Amino acid sequence: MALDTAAWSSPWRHRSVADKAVLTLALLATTLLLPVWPTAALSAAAALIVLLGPARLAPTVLARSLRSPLLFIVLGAASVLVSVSWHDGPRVAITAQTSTQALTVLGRGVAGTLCVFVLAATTPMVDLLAGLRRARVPEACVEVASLVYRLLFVLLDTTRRIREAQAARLGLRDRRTTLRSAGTLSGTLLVRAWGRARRLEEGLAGRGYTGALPSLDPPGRVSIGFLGATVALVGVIVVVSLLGAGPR
Amino acid sequence: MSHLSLEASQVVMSFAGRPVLDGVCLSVPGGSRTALLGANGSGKTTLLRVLSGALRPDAGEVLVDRAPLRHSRSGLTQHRQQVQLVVQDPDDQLFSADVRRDVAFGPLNLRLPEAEVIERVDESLELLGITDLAGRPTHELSFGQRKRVAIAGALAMRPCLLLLDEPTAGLDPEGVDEMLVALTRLEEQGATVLIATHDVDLALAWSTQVAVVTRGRVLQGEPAALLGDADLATRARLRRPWVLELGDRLGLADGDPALTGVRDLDSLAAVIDRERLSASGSRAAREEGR
Amino acid sequence: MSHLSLEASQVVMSFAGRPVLDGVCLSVPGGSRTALLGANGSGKTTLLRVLSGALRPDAGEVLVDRAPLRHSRSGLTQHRQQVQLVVQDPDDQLFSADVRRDVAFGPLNLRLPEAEVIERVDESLELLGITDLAGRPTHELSFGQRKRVAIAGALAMRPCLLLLDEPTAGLDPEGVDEMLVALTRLEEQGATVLIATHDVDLALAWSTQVAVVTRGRVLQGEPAALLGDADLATRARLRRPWVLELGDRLGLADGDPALTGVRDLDSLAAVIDRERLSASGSRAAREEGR
Amino acid sequence: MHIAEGFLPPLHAAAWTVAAAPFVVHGARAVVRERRERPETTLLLAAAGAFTFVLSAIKLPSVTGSSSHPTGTGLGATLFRPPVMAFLSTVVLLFQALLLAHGGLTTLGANVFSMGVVGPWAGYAAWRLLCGRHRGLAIFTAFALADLATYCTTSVQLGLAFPDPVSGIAGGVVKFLGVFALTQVPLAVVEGLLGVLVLRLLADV
Repeated sequence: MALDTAAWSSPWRHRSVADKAVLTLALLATTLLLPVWPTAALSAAAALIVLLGPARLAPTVLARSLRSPLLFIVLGAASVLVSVSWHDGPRVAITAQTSTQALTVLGRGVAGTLCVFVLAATTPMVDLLAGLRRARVPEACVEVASLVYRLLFVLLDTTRRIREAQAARLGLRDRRTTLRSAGTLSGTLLVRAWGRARRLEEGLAGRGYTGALPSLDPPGRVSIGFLGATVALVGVIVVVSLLGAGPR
Repeated sequence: MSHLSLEASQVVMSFAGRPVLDGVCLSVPGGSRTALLGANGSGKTTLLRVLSGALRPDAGEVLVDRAPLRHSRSGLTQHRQQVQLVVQDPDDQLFSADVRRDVAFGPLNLRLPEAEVIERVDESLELLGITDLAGRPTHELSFGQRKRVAIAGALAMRPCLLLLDEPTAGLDPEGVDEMLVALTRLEEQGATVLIATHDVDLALAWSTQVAVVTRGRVLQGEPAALLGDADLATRARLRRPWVLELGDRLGLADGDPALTGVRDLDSLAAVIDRERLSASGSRAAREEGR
Repeated sequence: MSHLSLEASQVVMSFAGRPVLDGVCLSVPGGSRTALLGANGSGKTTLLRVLSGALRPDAGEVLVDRAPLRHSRSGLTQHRQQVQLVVQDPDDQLFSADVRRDVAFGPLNLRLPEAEVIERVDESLELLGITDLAGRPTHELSFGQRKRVAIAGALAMRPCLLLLDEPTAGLDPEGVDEMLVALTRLEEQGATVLIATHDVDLALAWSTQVAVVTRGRVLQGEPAALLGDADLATRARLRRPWVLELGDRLGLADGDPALTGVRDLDSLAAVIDRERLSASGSRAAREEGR
Repeated sequence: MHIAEGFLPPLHAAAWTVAAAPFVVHGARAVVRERRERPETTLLLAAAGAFTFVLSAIKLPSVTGSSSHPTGTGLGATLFRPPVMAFLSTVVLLFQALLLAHGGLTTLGANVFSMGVVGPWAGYAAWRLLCGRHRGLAIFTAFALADLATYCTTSVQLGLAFPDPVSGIAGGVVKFLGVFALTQVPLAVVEGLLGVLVLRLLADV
């Protein structure tokens, strides 16, 4: 949850969600729609500059958060790189076409992931959900999602403590015990989640809960300057990409 | 806020056929500080839930200013603007991702205009001394901070009566002191406060009246008298507060289990000192007399 | 069980870049009773988790009988047969449907023959005085009962060192006494016991040594000396135990903050009585002399 | 494993989003209706969502050496029914994309389709077919199948997006099945066993 923690203390935390969403989505769109080179490199660079510059994301957090998506991207790109056929016996090959395609997914995957980080590392989930509420997503859905977010941390804590208690009594000693422990952990968690939901409901009922969860959302003021900078940044990427890809 | 009284009259409540409260009568006068004591599983929490309107008793009534609580939607809505319960585990009461949103929940449900919601939120945070936490995510708060945010959430409903289940449990000694300061402030604002606690010393030092839950009934009375009663303490799985125990042991009370006026360390030290002075005074008098 | 010592040496631990333990040294001699004190969020629980092997410190070591704990699979397996941690909330430690099955969880994982598993379960339940709960479903137990079942589960591992996080928190006064009786029994069986607690009075009355966590470090020493230190109490968000505070207020200690030998109500009452006797004795002597 | 951001070509991403949308809308409608009729379900649904998220953080015994986690789609499908799972999975996948950088925004539709639609329905179908005959077997099959179906769908999605230059779409699918689904077979078995354990525990409580 390093990205989320970073988002809460981000200097961009109080920027309007619309501003940040427009920047992220515009970068994403250019990455996916324009020729991969040099667009992917440019938008990745732009996202990196934004993240490490004004958004002041710690490089270690960035590196750590990149690890798991990178694993998928590299594994996926490797699968694209290798061509298999079985017409006359199984055959494995790497062709110019497959290597171009592998590079494409590698570039787009990394660039795309970095673009999403722009939103993820500057906007706590609550603000995003408030944004969805303003965007007319049904109230009930937004409320369930926001409660999921809160209960998530409570349950993650519980999970951690139960697992440590199981480990202390050698419940993770071998495969058999680990499976058994995972089973009891899942079951216990479900029961605890249920109990928590019931008690929370009673707690909220005391404060007038009738099924709806009205929320005090700070007004999101869109910044003309920020949007202008976004348009300029994306514009530069588009122009350079089209010029750079032009000769081909 | 004005002083309202709260009363439980002949409340009977059972869970799955097991009686927990068996004809409980409790009266909380407006402006009083009541400590509710009792063993684990004696029904303290159940009683609080009945008083707050969360549970509907099998029999008996809850009365606010002599008016019985109706468990209809409108009756409960009205009740909840007068009586607020803060439960023991703050995670059972905090549902928002950040502090400000959480405290605002109650006032928003009252459909107050936004300006007043904000005013109430700020006031509640201020009263508990946690204004600086307003924008922080709930999951990053410490236990003590979460406890205070939960109280702020109840407070934003501007209740006349505040019921707190073990408000000092799990807090470090300084945290306990801070909590008591906060409760005193609430009281100065006009709220009547009832706390459920296991801490008999705190009950003696803080409360103006004590109620002890035992065997499905409630005994209620003057703190020193009730808490000094050794028989009752045994029956209710409590112990006597140490100042009463020590005073008794030193024979300060002359057979009266409740030393008049002694409720904390300061008053006990004063009594012992006075006894010493009078002993040396009478000695001096006697010596002079010779 | 034989007496083993447990030691933390220069333990450094931080979460998300925030240092919690900053070079902690703690030594728990075999056969001692150690009380670990500190404010909410001071790192008590983190230290216990490091000592139990659940957390691997960023730097520093945990030593059992001078042998450093290795965080390999086999190293941890060995460590967990020597050191057991009982966490604060029993629900985190009870995950089986009934008491017997839950207590048997550890011994079964040790791959012991069934007869020995049963023997250990029975012994653990017996030691905590909860043999009658054996067949009961865990979710029907009271809080105090669940706390004891959690301890029985740890005990069935036959640890030489038992670490308990707030074993008395949330218990009624009688429950606290029962818990202390159980801990004394464990000690008589040869276990070394360390408890983390907020209760300074209990720490003074029960422990043979006290360790205070403050600002990422640990100060350790004789209970009366450490707990009587007013400066330390302020720094660590603690308060002084009431017997020391009262003794000091009455001037019993003659400037020494830690009254020698006074650790609970009985010993304090005895000291005050002795002082009175000697006062009246000297008076009587003087009177006779005239 | 969810498909990472930027990995699918725009047309594919859009197509899968369109394919998943009716299921999600149907689920969301069910949630809205449910709340209107029984307000107390909001919190239960949220607990179910949080549970589904946390479930994917539970460590299973490793089979191949690397650590693995249950998908939870089978458990969700049998407990909460597939329509609700489509909605809850969307929430969970959105959270995973933004909190943990698992998956992505443009690939959300594709991931919802595999984990929130195909997986739960496959598991639920197996459960309904078998529960009359043998409870344990039904649970095992439901959980294992939900897990496998999820990963097979992911492989098909990737195979369609990146057909092999020689052996075409079939070759692409086979390739990704080999990488993402074949390694999952033992894990699916483990998740099936986990399901049996969990439901046995719940029956005890």
